[in-house]
Amino acid sequence: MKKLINDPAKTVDEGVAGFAAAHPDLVRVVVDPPFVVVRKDAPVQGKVGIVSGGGSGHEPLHAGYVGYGMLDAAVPGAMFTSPTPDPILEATKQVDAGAGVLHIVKNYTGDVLNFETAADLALAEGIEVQTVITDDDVAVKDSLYTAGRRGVAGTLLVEKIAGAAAQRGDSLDQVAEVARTVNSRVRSMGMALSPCTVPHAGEPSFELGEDEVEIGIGIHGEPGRERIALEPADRMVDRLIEPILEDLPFQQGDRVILLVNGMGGTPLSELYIVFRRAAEVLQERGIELARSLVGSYVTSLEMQGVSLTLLQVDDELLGLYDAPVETAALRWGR
Amino acid sequence: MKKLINDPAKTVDEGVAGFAAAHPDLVRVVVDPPFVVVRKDAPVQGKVGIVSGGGSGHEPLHAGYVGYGMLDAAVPGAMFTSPTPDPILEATKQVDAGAGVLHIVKNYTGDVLNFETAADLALAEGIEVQTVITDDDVAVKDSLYTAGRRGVAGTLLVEKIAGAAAQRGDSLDQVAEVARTVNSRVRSMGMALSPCTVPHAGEPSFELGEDEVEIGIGIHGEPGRERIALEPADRMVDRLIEPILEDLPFQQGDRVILLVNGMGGTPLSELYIVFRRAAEVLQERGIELARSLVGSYVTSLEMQGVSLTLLQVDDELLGLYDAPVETAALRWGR
Amino acid sequence: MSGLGGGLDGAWARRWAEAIAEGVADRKAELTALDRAIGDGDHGENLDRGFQAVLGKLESLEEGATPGAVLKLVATTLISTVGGASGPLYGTAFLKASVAAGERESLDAAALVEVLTAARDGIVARGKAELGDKTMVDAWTPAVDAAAAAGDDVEAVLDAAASAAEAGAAATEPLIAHKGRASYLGERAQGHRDPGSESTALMLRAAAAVA
Amino acid sequence: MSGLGGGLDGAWARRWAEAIAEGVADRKAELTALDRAIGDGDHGENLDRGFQAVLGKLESLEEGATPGAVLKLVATTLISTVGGASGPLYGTAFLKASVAAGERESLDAAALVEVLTAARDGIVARGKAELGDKTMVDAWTPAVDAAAAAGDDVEAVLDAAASAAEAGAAATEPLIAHKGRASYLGERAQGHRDPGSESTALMLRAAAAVA
Ligand SMILES: Nc1ncnc2c1ncn2[C@@H]1O[C@H](COP(=O)(O)OP(=O)(O)O)[C@@H](O)[C@H]1O
Ligand SMILES: Nc1ncnc2c1ncn2[C@@H]1O[C@H](COP(=O)(O)OP(=O)(O)O)[C@@H](O)[C@H]1O
Ligand SMILES: [Mg+2]
Ligand SMILES: [Mg+2]
Ligand SMILES: [Mg+2]
Ligand SMILES: [Mg+2]
Repeated sequence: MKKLINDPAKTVDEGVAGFAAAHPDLVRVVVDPPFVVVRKDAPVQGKVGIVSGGGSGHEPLHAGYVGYGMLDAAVPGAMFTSPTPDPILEATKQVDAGAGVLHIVKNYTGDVLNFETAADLALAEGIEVQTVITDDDVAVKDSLYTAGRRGVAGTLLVEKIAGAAAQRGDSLDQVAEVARTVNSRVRSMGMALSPCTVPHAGEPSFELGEDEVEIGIGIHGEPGRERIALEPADRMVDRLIEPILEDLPFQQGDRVILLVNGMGGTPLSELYIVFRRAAEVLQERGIELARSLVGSYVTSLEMQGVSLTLLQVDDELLGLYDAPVETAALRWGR
Repeated sequence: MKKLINDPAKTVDEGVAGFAAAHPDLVRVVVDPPFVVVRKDAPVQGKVGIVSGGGSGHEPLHAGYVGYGMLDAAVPGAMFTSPTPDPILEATKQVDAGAGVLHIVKNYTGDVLNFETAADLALAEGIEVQTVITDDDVAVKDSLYTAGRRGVAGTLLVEKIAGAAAQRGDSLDQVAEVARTVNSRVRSMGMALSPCTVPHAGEPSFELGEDEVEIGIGIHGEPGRERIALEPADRMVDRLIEPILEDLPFQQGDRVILLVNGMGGTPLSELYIVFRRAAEVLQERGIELARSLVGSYVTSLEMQGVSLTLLQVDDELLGLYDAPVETAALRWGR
Repeated sequence: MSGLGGGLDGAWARRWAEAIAEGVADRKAELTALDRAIGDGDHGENLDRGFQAVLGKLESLEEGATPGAVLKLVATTLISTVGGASGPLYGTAFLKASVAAGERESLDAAALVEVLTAARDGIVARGKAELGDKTMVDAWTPAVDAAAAAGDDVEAVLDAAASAAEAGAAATEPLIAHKGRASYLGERAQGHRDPGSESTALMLRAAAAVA
Repeated sequence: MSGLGGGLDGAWARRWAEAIAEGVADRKAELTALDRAIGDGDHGENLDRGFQAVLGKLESLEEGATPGAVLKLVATTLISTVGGASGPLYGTAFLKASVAAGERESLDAAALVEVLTAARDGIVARGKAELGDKTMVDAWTPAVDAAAAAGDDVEAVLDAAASAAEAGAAATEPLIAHKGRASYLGERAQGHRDPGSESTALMLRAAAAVA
């Protein structure tokens, strides 16, 4: 394990401290209970507060999205481990301006349970909370009898668009509704060329041969659904995008936002090679590319790999996507 | 070699094609001669044009910095290989609006020579060209009798600030002067945890043992000046920042922009751990952190590692740094 | 042995928590390795963080605290330090167990079965897993059943529970998971033991060992 | 042999370019490996791209082109396809060589020495490297010197130049570099041969082989 860290037990602490030092214009950080990254000017009077969080190791998710037009607070847990209810509750209190708070929670048992407890405690303190669970990963078959789909990179789009709705002054019900709409129209799927190593574990999350890749990975270094031989990038893209297109299903004439997301260790040049083919497939299918986002936005430490995310948009969602945002990792219009 | 590519010989072509497809709102791409990435609305009447370029493999440098307030054109060469004069000349012609063109060139023999030829050819066509060579890498000892220092991540700051000067309407002389000032006040140094593999070479640029790192690397997968045992991140930061601070030298009371730059395969969380210590050292030295930039901005394919860059600023440079920029990889204020 | 009449008192509950902390610390790497195979590789780390915190809290707990008070302290500490799926699940388990234990100074066999049943029910209520879903429930449910059938001796009850939990954990190996992260793997989860079922077995064996 | 009177004609120049193209294609990996050790691992790739382009251009060159015309075509093609440091340097070398060759239909020994000297001088003028800086100049300068001393036979001149270039390339191994990417390595460049000196030796050996 070769990492730029000091002590495996301190990676989250020091990463959060570095983030706070780098972005004092955007955020303040609560260290007790550890950790809450709060929008500097929260609570914003009259505005619905938005809180997200989850295990660390997915940077810039979520702290990188705290700021004007997106999240009011992020709650980073231990590495790949949901935060406990205490900091989630603290975040909820810090961002509540009387208009209520939306919890955006990726669908993992741990995240769901801990946010649930925090929401109960917040309610007991008189704060209105609504929760939206994201579950955009088509690699996992959904069913009432399973844990259901995972929330992966589509979460970013839920946070961006709900954040814009909150920023323009929508009510809690409206913001939650927008978030649910985005989640219902967004689909993702990912693959890995290499595993990642959780610092305290010291060993890679799985082993891959020199010619092997994992298809259908999540964002926690879990193995995927399938291990296959490495193929050319275009073929890999086809393997990821087909199940996405079929799932909603996306149709000719649809307008979409395409997110090509690096898993943390993938160079940008490769993401653009992937993008090229994905855009080509959309064109072949008569689907209009309305907006593009290419970069490492929702990651698994140093994993090499990529995920594709498609969101079907209308004018309303596109307007919210285009609305100004000012965070460490996503910024435009301000 | 495990990469998301199709054909090693086509990585640059397909990467540029993907970039063009992802950012039609920002750029257009000339494919003959291959390749020039031009700001969509170039030439901008009355404005000095700014062209940069160099070998590919450093993405988002330079194409990711084409747009309002930064570059008017980028000329990506083959992988880690300076472009030839033809596309540099084409770029120069495309962005010239009569106010002249500035070439920003990283100090490598190949880049310098090819840009030199292109500048001669442009002059012959009646275009006024000035050239600023960047050479911010303190790992290399400077001397009249050597190739001199390399241009590395500091180039990004030269491009940003010169770009802002051009955007506000400065003359060619003034823009060149600003660029030279930034270059004279910026210093960088980098290290690698892992090598990178040029696709057509198929083999890593150097070999490192499980516990070894390279100190003083450039951005072309070259080995560094020194190979040492991996140490904690804070100690690594000290090894990089000391030579930087001594070189200018930076002094108590100085205000600086600190860029913590990932080499391509480094997760953002590690960059923030590095940032934490670097900011701490600045504080210990009484140097004021005026602005921070943390991310993979000037890379070497999938190399894992980091470079630190410090730029000493005054109000004038800070104002230009803060000025609006709208490019694929750097964006604020618009 | 836990005092007169064979009941389990607050000191036992304290020893139990300490024994879990020791067992988790010893077997942290093993639990994490199980989780790496079919989860995200943090289960040992998560529980160790929680039970080390429990050790710290136990120091400030008053001498003669009841079993219920000890269990409650374990519960709240786990909830606020473990995170992940196992934090709320084990937290709820100990919380429901403490409620079942109530104000009692000591637990006889019947009360113990009530306590264990409440713990299991708490996990099921929150996690919605059924027997055979390849989760910690696959250790808890056989344990509770065996405990209920073990008779009047608290040591026998705990020993039966621990053995059944161990067998239940082993029996998760061939299963496909329907809850938790292992459910994402489909058939690839087969052949691996569920980490939560293994930590449950560890906890119940610790309970028997210090009785 | 190259026609009557032992002079080198346009057909020789063409064969030379083709022989370089073949040699570079054959030894691409080796040149790149040298560059990987102390540069950026692209030298073979760069030259191969350039000389493959030269092959294409040669097809459209008129039959009886002079040596100067062939050399000029090689020069402009290298300049616009190779890039990197070696592109402009070799491009300039062939450009200056073509100017030195002028309109001559064939080159005798004296003209050949002039041509080789002009090539070397072009490289030095652009790259500012001195002998011993561990660059292609360390192959070119001994080659030019040996050529000048080799007498009146063009084959002897080319053979002397090639042998001296090969020796010069080998002699770069112990050196510390002062120009090019290898200069960044300080003492770590010692023990490695400069890739550009090796490609120069390849080119000059090719010239002799097809004479
Ligand atoms: N819905 C559930 N019901 C019961 N137990 C569950 C459920 N989901 C997960 N678990 C248990 O939690 C264990 C994983 O715990 P841990 O690794 O600490 O949390 P996480 O999965 O969040 O990383 C699994 O091995 C399983 O026994
Ligand atoms: N200033 C210089 N003068 C002469 N030759 C040089 C100079 N700089 C570099 N070279 C030659 O160029 C060779 C490298 O060429 P190449 O790898 O194609 O370009 P790059 O270094 O741009 O990747 C070196 O081995 C050296 O012989
Ligand atoms: Mg976890
Ligand atoms: Mg090169
Ligand atoms: Mg886990
Ligand atoms: Mg090279």
